[in-house]
Amino acid sequence: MSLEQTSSRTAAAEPASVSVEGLRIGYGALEVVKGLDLRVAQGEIITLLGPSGCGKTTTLRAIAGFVSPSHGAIRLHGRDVTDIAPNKRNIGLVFQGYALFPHMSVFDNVAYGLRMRKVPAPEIRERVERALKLVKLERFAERRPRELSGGQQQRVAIARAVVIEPAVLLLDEPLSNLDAKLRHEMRVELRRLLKEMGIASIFVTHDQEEAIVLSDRVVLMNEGRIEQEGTPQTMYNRPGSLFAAAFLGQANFLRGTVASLGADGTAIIDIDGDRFQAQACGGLKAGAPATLVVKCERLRLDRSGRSQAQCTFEAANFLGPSVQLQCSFKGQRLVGLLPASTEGGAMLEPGAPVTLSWGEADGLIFPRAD
Amino acid sequence: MSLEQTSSRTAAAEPASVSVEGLRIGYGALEVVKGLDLRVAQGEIITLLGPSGCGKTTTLRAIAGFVSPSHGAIRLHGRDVTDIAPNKRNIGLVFQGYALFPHMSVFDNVAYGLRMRKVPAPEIRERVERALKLVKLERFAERRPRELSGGQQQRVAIARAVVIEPAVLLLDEPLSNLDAKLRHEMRVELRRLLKEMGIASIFVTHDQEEAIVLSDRVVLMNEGRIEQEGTPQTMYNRPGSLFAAAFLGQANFLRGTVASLGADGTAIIDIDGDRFQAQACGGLKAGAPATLVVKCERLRLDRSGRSQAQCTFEAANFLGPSVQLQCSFKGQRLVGLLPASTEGGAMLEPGAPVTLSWGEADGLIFPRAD
Amino acid sequence: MSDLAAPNSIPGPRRRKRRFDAAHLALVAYVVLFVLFILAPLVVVVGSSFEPRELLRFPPQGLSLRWYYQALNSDLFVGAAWNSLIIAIFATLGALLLGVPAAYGLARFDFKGREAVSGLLNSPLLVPELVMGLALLQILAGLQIASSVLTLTLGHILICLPYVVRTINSAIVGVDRSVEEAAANLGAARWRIYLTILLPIIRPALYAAILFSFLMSFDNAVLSLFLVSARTSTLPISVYNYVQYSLDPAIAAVSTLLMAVSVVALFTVSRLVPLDRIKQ
Amino acid sequence: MSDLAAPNSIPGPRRRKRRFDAAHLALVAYVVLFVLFILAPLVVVVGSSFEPRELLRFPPQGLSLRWYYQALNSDLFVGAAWNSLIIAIFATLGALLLGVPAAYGLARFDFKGREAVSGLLNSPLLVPELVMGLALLQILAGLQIASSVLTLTLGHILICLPYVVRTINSAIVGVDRSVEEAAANLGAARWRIYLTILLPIIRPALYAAILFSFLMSFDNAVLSLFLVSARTSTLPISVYNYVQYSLDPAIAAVSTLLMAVSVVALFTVSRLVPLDRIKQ
Repeated sequence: MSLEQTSSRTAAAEPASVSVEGLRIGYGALEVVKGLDLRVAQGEIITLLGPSGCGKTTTLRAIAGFVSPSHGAIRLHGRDVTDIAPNKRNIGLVFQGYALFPHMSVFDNVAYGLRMRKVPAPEIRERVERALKLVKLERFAERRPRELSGGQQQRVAIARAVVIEPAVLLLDEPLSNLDAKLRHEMRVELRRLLKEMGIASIFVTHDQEEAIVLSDRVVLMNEGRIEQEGTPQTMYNRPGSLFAAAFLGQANFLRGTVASLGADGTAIIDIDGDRFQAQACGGLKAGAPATLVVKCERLRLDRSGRSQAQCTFEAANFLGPSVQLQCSFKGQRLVGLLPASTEGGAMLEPGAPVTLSWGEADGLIFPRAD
Repeated sequence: MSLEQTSSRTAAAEPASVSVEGLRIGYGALEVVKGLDLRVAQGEIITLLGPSGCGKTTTLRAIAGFVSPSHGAIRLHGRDVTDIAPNKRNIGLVFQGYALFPHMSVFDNVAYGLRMRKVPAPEIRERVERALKLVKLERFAERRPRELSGGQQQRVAIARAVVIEPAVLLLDEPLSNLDAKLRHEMRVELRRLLKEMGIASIFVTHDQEEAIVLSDRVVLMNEGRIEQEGTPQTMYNRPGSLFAAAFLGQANFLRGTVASLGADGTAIIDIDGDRFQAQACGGLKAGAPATLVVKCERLRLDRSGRSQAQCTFEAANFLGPSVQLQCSFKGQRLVGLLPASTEGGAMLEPGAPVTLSWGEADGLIFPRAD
Repeated sequence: MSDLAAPNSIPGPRRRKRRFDAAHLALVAYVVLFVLFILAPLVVVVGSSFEPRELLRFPPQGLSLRWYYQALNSDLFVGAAWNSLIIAIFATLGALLLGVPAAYGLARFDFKGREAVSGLLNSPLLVPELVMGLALLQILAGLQIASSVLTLTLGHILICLPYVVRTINSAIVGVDRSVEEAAANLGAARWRIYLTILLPIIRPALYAAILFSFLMSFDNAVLSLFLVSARTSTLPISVYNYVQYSLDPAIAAVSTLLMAVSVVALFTVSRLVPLDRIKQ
Repeated sequence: MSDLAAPNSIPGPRRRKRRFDAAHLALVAYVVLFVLFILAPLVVVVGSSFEPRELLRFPPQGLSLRWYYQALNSDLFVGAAWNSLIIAIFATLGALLLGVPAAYGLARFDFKGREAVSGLLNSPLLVPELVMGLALLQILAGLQIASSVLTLTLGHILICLPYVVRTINSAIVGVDRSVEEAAANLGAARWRIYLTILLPIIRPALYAAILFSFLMSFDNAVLSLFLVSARTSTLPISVYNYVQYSLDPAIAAVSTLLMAVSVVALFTVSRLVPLDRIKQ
């Protein structure tokens, strides 16, 4: 399914920081990861994105060595580490709850990995100080973890994981314990930091916004398999399946049937008599049920797009930077997100007719099972 | 400070569902609420918004009767309830953690308030069933709270609070325990539900997006006092202070000095030699330090706005529906949020010169302390 | 996608690695041996209670219920057992009636010295039971009150109380205050909140408190040693006295029955509450 | 804004309402009385230990340390106190060495029957101490081993073990597994994780376990009753034997000293761990 699979395979010549091949993991009879291939290049940030239970955390734990795969191999810089104990792998791991050592100072937390490696004391001091400086915590070296805020604790966890200069940094939902405002700030900050250090990183998250902002490449997982992988732009604008379209961003899903297929990769969908031309995705057949997907923010409250739908206005909700417009079209719901500056729909009465339009490139048609 | 204060005072003729007058609350020497007036009309939804420690939750608990004010009065439909015990007030309260009775079924949870009121059993059954239908949980009546999802538990808490037909419904951060996706859905849903029931409601939240989406009127609190109150649109577009501007939405804050004051309510700010005309807010004096505030999503990557800033491009982050543009202007940071469809800044190199512009009405100038 | 073979060799199925299993097995084996070590004395007692002859020995020379029959027909043991049962029931009731409100006060109200009281009640070994027995003996002697089932019950209440308060207190502390506030908000007066909300929620702790209180009293030997008279002897005291002059399998039979009471009580309660939630 | 008077009358300062205060005060008063009720016997014991004359009575007729002097110069009590101390120290050490690994195994490894073992260890009253004493007596008799400080210590270890396992187990269960995983991830081998991460984190529980174990052994009377010989008598047993033939203020003085040991032990540990975190 992956759009970038081919390219990542041909890149096999340069050794990846991490590569996972044919990974399968089961707990008893339950198989959680059902065959997964992954390559992360030096300095690349990838995200394993997916709903809970899709196997993304299990994959991360397998790379760290806490879970033993039933099939497949895990390689660091080409070396097979599948049978190596977790304490011999040289992998950095940032836990969801940070897992700081509560009885140690920030300095001792960060120094722990170096002490285990029997690094001489002066070098430990120097490297820990450099790591704390990197995460802007040099003034907090003597504090205990509980004396720090959530954001600071998270940065300690990162410093502790990177100070050992790991082959790869794994981060398990590192932002999920922060409040909304801090989480938004830390996304950008964290990406900048990781890029500065140039460490190959694998994030795990269920938050699509986080995945889009943080990563060079998003790997969308579903039920133990990779559903699609690609750059955030590709994943957002060109979802490979209905699942991917529903998972990334907010979109409208209009049910209809395929009217005809064009030669140029487009198709025409019939929705209760109205026809729309859009990009054809997946194996469409004329007359078969299909779904037209249009992202909410691509809808316009005018006739500027080639595709136009005569809708009934239902409600407009002010969201601050944007206005959410709820309309119905042929009994199906159509939601638009318009910039608040347009004052879109402010003067409409519920029940009023309204035309929403979108560009041809904004629509995607997927086959539908039922 | 309130823009709507006058109008809410003149409305004193019709009895408010709740009114709070001169409320002061102290814990020992610490005064948490320092004089607060509030009126909520029948069917109106208001939000107490503010950072933690601003006194919003204490105010809510005082209205419910769990905290005794040192000064002031609380009236329900004109009746003074300041000295009435919490169990005699007839106020609905939805707790942050829902506070469902874990040992009772959903039905018994909702029926509890009616049983305390000695409502006859057939009427209890009828009213509970109606309340559960309203929150779409009629099929879950026999379940225990722990067998429900977070969103369902929250709806049980609402049904339990509204079934007693309270004079006012209080909601303490009711969405904060839900995950991001559900929280976004429930905002709109909750507002629809409360409007359908027509109950006067007071929300407490620290999430500005939530306040904007949910309420008819936002009451922004700061250090025990009301900083500003008004409709979400007013609060978002016309913040009354730097505090309000920083709290609602994402904005840029450019430091400069007042160059001159116009007669039409505008002023001109000088930022290191560049001058911008914008709305004057608060007591500006020529030559005094001031801050120009422009919301991030009002910046445009072209020269279409009257105010234009020659910036240096730093980075562009793809966020899905929009692109975040980081620039620097005279050593200060300027962040723009552009619709992703414009492909804004995708081809720019870091360090490249770029012009950002905004409309005159999009800029606000506030006096600055230092 | 998982069905496509990757170009650079996918290994075949691999045996699940046993990286941690040596340490794991060693510890499990240790735990099992450990439990056997703890249980060994009981196996000896239970085993030798089935000895058919007069001599207490393990393993027994046969299997006979002779000594059980004899113990259950002994006025000495049966009378003492009734005393123990009555005292345990009333001591438990008394400890609950006194202890539950105290536990609530400690959990829900702030007052000066609360920390101290709480600390005191959380350290039941502060007062050796022996000293408590001596004190009660002295008080009874001073007030010239004869030892009776009533004085024994009062003494046992004193022993059981701290356990009841601790168990109930930590359960109440674990109940979110907002649940009580929700009930008040819905119109419930204070006493209705106790009866309809608080007590039902802490029911597992109530069961645990009853169990512990009952067994503490039923099995108590030290305090009773100071407070019993010939007429009011409890089962543990009768066993102790019996051992003073004779060590025959009857004593193993009675000991087994004493344990059986604990097992039955524990089993009954564990049907109502999961075992690992029964904390002191 | 708060300084502007609202049009329709702002009330002046109001007395803080005491809506809940009646119930509050009643409960606090109850708790205080309750604590006094529990402490009363001890006041009697401590008070009468200062009696200058031969007769044990409360309140004492004067204040004298005569009986303390006598008790501290009595070979009977001092010898027994040394025995108690040595046994308590070694029983505690033994219980820790055996109990901590068992607690870890129970907390961190899944195996068949873990629930059962856990339930067993969480129900210390399953085996009455009296029965345990009898069983040990029988085993010693059967193996023809003479009672000694060693056998007493082994018996006390058996009594202390379940408490140690319970305390340490619940502390380990409370330590986030990911903290141990983080240490492994950073390169620590298993034994280093124990020494540098796990044991330091559960230090409060270790102190609590040491405290309880020490006092359980030091104050133990029932088990010791079966296992002591004349040569190896412990302090509680000496007190008990003394009471059999004489009830003079010396016994109150020794009892007070026995309690003082508990108080000192508790106080020492409470300097290291907050009192309300000392849970059994």
